[in-house]
Amino acid sequence: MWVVHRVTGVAIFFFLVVHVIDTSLVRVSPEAYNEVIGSYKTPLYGLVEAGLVAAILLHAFNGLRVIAVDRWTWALRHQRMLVWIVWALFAVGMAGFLPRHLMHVFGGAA
Amino acid sequence: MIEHEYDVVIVGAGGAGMRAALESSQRARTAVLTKLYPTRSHTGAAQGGMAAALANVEDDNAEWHVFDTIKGGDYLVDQDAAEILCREAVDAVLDLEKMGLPFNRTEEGKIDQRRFGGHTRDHGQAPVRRACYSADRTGHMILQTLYQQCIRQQVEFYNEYYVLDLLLTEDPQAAAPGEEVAVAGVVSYELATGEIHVFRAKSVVFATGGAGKIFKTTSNAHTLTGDGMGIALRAGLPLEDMEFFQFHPTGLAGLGILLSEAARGEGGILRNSEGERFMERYAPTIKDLAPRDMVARAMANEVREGRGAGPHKDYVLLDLTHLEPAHIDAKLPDITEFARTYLGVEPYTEPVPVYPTAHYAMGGIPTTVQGEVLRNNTDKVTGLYAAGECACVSVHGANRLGTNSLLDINVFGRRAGIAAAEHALATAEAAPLPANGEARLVEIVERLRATASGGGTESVAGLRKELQETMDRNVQVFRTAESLAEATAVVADVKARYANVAIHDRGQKYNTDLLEALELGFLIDLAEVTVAGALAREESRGGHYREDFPTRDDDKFMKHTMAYATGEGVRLDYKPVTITTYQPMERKY
Amino acid sequence: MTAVDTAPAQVGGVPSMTVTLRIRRLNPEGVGDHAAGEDYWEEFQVEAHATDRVLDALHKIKWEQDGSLAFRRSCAHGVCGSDAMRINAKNRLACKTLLKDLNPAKPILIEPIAGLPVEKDLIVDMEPFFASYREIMPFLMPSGPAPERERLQSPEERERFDDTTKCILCAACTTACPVFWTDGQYFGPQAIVGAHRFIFDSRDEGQWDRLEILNDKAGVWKCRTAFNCTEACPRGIEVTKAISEVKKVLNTGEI
Amino acid sequence: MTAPELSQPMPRTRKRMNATYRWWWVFQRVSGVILVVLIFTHLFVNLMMGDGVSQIDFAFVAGKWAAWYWQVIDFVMLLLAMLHGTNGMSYLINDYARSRRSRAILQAILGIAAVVIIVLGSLVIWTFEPCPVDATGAFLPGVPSGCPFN
Ligand SMILES: Cc1cc2nc3c(=O)[nH]c(=O)nc-3n(C[C@H](O)[C@H](O)[C@H](O)COP(=O)(O)OP(=O)(O)OC[C@H]3O[C@@H](n4cnc5c(N)ncnc54)[C@H](O)[C@@H]3O)c2cc1C
Ligand code: HEM
Ligand code: SF4
Ligand code: F3S
Ligand code: FES
Repeated sequence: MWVVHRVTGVAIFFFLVVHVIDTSLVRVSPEAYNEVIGSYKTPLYGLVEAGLVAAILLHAFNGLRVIAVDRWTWALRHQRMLVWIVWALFAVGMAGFLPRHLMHVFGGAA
Repeated sequence: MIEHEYDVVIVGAGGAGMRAALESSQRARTAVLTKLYPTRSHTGAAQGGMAAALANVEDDNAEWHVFDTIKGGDYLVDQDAAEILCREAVDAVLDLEKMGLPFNRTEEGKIDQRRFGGHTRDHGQAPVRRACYSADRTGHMILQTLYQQCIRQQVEFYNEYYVLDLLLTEDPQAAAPGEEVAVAGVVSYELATGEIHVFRAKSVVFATGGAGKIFKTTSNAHTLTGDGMGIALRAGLPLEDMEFFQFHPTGLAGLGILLSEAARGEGGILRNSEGERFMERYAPTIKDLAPRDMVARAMANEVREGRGAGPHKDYVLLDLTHLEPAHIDAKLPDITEFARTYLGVEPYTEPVPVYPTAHYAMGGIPTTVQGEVLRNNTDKVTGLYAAGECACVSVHGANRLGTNSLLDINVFGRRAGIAAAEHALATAEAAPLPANGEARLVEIVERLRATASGGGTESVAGLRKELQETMDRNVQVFRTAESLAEATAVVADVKARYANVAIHDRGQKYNTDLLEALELGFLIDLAEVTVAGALAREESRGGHYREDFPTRDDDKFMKHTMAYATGEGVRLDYKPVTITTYQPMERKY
Repeated sequence: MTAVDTAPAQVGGVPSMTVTLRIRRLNPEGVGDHAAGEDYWEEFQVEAHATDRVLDALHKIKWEQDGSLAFRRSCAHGVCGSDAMRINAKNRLACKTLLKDLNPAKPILIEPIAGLPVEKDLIVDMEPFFASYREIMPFLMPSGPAPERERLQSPEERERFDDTTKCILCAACTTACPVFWTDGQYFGPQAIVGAHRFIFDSRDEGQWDRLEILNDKAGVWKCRTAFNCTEACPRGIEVTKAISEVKKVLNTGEI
Repeated sequence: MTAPELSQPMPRTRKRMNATYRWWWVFQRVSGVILVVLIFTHLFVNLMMGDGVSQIDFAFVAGKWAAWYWQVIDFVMLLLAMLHGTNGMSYLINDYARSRRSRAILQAILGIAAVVIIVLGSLVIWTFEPCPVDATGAFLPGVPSGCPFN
């Protein structure tokens, strides 16, 4: 779990850097921004984006677990169960997000 | 060969060694040599408690403790030593508390105390709460606390240095009575490198612990091979009362792992296959809390008479099922876990299979009450001290009471440390090292190492197994002339074949194979003196029970055995027992 | 012979089986085709009982097949801390791990504990580990003159640090900690356990010296709550809980 | 015989402690909790509501940042995420960089990158111009249709 948290944290970090740079293009010109954003709207990038959301969900839920474990003895004693809950929440979150997202990516591009 | 020089060298970092080191290192330049990291020493395995008449929970005093110790030892105790032991007990416990030892506490916040076998109020009236304890890990706490204080005092440790020889100025057996024999140093083997180190010192303290590995079923660690006693014996010094070996009643059946007497102190009951509380027949007053030798014999007797439990009817049962699980968890957490881990038995609901296990050497290197080592009945070896299980003061006589050993290591460890340091301070120069002092060890090591490349036909493990099995079979709770004769023959055979032993590891570094071979050498020598002493002692006393001589014979044997190794085998001599207050009486509980 | 035969009792008839051990070896001086300091796997097969410990199997190898196999051990029942090793990728004591609790159908993998320099086979250099322990000043530092009798302590006060007094310094926790593996700057969980034992002892007055050390670079803030330590501890100490209690004290300033 | 000085009291004072490592540890947790809320809203609004990812273009962004509270929210998110992420990365560098030198270099790079990104990001958010014009005063191509024509 510790490794997952690390890897997702790093992934998000690098994404965030890129994300801030591309968003900053709105300052350059709307056209440039739309162009770059447009290039994100390919199915391949859609998958990457899905992975990113997955990473954020995992990192966030697990982060909350870590915080809980540090804060409450109860959580500390039941940390194994909490790991399962993290995965469950992650699954629920992805189940809510993925179908809709993939629909937008593959179906609704028009 | 590398040479070192110190004022005081302490050999062993168990309870006795570190207690001595704490005293010595604040007075003189001290090195502690130990074959194990200090915290691995077997003092850490001690469970039940440490005796002292603190009277924290009920009326008690040192006098009663002295009496119990002497009576428990079947009157073979040197009474002056027992008085010191019990009088200094209170301070020994309080010192440990001040060093930080986390004892269990009473509601008022004082050190809590519990019952233990053979400890009674008012000369045998009823069991008394005298054992100061920390759950069932008292020894662990003592070892940790002493180690912690050693860290604080920056005691100099040489970890994984095996001391294998002792350097004296004269051959103690050749020296005339009264002539001075002094210590010059020790020779040691560094495990990591295979290098030989000679430590020159004004004072040397031996605190190398027990020798339980001469038996197969034992509560003792693999490393308790009696090195210190063996070294002393080879150097020409006597060993005292080696035939008195304690068998602890409650070892996990088949394994020997100890379940502390505290289990019975807290209310556990021994039962035979018929569910009978058989100790009522053997010791009507204090029943399951009788001294260990009596309980162990009673158990062996039950098994022998067909009332053993289990598929082979070869053990009895320790019943804790009537105790509250919460009480068990609070007072006996570790030993109940041993039963779960190693036998798969749940002590809350099932009785635990137990059988006597070789536990404690009452005998050892003879010393005075200052820890000074004797080379015969009266002469001391200048600068040489011993304390702890490897020594024989003798406070345990023919049978040690539970919790008196942790006390012994603290009281006499401290005394030996102080005496060694003060001797060193009063001595201008260490005795000169004999020329080529390390030669004897180098020769043995080289010869053994050479066998890794060929030559030698006997295996260390094979010989050790034969030795241990014969000791278990013939020199255990019950002994006879016949069984001892058989043991004598087997030990002699093993000893002869040991000359032809071979090892596999030809390396210099971490050659544990080589060390096991060296340790076996000590085991053989110790088994030999144990058996010789037992064969000659034609009486039954304490831990030594001769079926062919089932009673105590004070006329002939109210004396300590002094065994010497000579070119022609073991020579036995005897030494009088010091009696001050208590005349020998029949031992009834 | 009239003496009773006291051959070791057998608790239930346990059938024997053949188990395979794959041991990670290293010889500092080189042996056979293996260069000095090269590490390699070697497989051994031994006859054993299900109720035997891994330590028994290692002894069988050492005593019957290859005497050069090097490992530390002493007490053989989990109280001296000598024989922590990686068994099937988990840190455990060889003397407290029964063969029946491992899958005997597959080879049992045995490696030295990780993160400390390997000296020979399963023997590692413990010095860095003990150095961390010494670093946190693991000894009682009371204040005021010593009383004549014992310092009083209620059973409740005694209970607060009971768990961490059980530590046998086996290093299973520290060498299971992923943060300890990464950079070697971290004191590791054992040192925190060692400090916890005194920080929560009502008789001690040196807490803040220890807390200061643990508050620093190599201290508690490096812990990523990986829980490997708690899972590895053969004494069942709740190591992560102890660490978290130390963090709480540092955060709130109250003990 | 002298009594052992085993339990002599040690003089000591409670010192002021270095708070750096503790502070970052706490920050990591506090920012984590806040970030959960912010990021989940962000993701929900951007990817789940309306047309999801395909709706995102200049106009979308402009529409959002026209409201000051979105500006504040996104700024806080940027700041916390960057600090949190940067500190997290700094942990990693500490753990994995072998030599002192490589550690120092990597930390420096990380620090510079973090500052650049934060400055860049905040400039973009705060100086955002929903209807940018070129040097001649004409609207740039692609401005949202809502921009006033004057
Ligand atoms: C399971 C068990 C439970 C016990 N429970 C109790 C109890 O409840 N109460 C009680 O009073 N007693 C108890 N005892 C007895 C008591 O624990 C021991 O007698 C006592 O701890 C011995 O201490 P020691 O310091 O003499 O030796 P140890 O603690 O055994 O230390 C020996 C030291 O010598 C070193 N050493 C050995 N050989 C060499 C060598 N050749 N070179 C260098 N160093 C060497 C070792 O490294 C070690 O450091 C128990 C014993 C056992 C086995
Ligand atoms: C969504 C809400 C988030 C929560 C709840 C959260 C929580 C946490 C927590 C509690 C930690 C500390 C872990 C520890 O000390 O053991 C942490 C570490 C980390 N976080 Fe986050 N985080 C979140 C978002 C982010 C984002 C957006 C990034 C990237 C910019 C990020 C990158 C990191 C990194 C790199 C680490 C260090 C990992 C490590 O040292 O193992 N996190 N996170
Ligand atoms: S805390 Fe547990 S695992 Fe760690 S050293 Fe102590 S006993 Fe071993
Ligand atoms: S494994 Fe290491 S990261 Fe923390 S919880 Fe244990 S010390
Ligand atoms: S040998 Fe002592 S802990 Fe395993």
